Amino acid sequence: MKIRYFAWVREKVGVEEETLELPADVTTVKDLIAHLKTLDDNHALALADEEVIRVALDQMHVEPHEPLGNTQEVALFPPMTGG
Amino acid sequence: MKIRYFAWVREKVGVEEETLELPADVTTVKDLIAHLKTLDDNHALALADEEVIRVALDQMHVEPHEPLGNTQEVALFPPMTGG
Amino acid sequence: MAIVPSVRVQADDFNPEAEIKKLTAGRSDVGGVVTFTGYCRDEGGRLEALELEHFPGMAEAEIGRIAQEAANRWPLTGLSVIHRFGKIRPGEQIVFVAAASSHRRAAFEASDFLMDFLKTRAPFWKKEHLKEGGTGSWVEAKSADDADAARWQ
Amino acid sequence: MAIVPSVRVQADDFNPEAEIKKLTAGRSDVGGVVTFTGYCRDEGGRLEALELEHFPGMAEAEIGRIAQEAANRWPLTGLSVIHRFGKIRPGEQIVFVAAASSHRRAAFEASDFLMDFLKTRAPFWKKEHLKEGGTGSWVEAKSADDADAARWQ
Repeated sequence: MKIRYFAWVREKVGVEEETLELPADVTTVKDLIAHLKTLDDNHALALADEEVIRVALDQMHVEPHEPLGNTQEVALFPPMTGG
Repeated sequence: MKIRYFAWVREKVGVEEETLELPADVTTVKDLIAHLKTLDDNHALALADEEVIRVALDQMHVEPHEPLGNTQEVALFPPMTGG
Repeated sequence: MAIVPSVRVQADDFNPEAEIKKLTAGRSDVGGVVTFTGYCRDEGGRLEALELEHFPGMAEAEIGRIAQEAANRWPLTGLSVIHRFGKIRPGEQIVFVAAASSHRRAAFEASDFLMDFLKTRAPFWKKEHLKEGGTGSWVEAKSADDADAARWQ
Repeated sequence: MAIVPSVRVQADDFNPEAEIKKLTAGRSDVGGVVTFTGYCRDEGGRLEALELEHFPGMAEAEIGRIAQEAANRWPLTGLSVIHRFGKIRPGEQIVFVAAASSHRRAAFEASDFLMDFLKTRAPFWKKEHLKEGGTGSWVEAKSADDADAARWQ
């Protein structure tokens, strides 16, 4: 699965995107974030405050309980500040 | 006192403005309208529906109970439809 | 301190872009500008033109009072109002409001407020000129406009 | 039937007047156009520029969804949204919304709604470049923006 990061999440993780094989028990957005935090210190730091992390599955905003299903691309980012 | 009329009030009265000597007992806007209605049929028709007549004293909107005081110019007109 | 609004009552057309520029040129403290431009509609093809009668002097004074109230009520960096009079054809501009602020909500609310009170307090009256049948009737005031204005009290 | 909004996400600057013209040219059924233009402020002289990062593809798609919701909710005759990305200096334009309608309240509400949801749902992030001290921090989301967006539910 392709994972993309934006803004300070991207800066803290240290990469713009990465493609990962996920364990079979990672089925929801919440599972995914928990899994990413185990990868290394950068991921753990970037995703430490789960409350503020926003998630899009295939370019649609979703809540953390959402199942990953057939998602091709997950994006993780801070609250948006456009406009 | 100078009286000015606008829009359909002007059309019905038949003049844009007129200068009138007012009887001493005409002291409020309401008195003035009642007095104007006695002048002729045109005035009576133009001011028949007092509920819709709007009044400005020296270019300030006022309510019918307002005293005329030292007013130089009274304007009578229908509800406004600008904007 | 509240800014001093710009108010113009004129027969000539106007250029919204030029008005926006006046509120923003050379400034870096403006966060947002909200504009409202009102146009003459043809009312389903019925209308040849609107004739806008106004009360010269009072029109400027009353719009000035409404604009100053908006400037006192919201933290604006600039406020412009233009209202035309005379014969205006379908598709042409009638009225313009622009409110600038460092806060977007202030700019939205001030321009919305201004339009509601222009409709109900500025001394202008619209008469219809019809395509068929010459001069039509005076446009009637809408109770919806009074209701809109009452929202701000 | 709801109109199809125009949505553009671009690095280039834009011209509000040209956008308004697209919504009104050759038409006589438009009663009013409300625009909002958002500018980069210098934050009291601190700021050299804002760097706007965005999620290409999703930015267009999400703004399109918000705009379509506005078009379904209010009787609009036209709706345009432009959002810039990249480095933007104080005084420059960042974002633009224009809503046209035969009803002024619809135009006001639709543009107000659109700005609230652009702020909270469009995938853009602002980073400050400071005059002194190089790259500053990421702009933090404001809870006031969430509160503004919640008004529409």
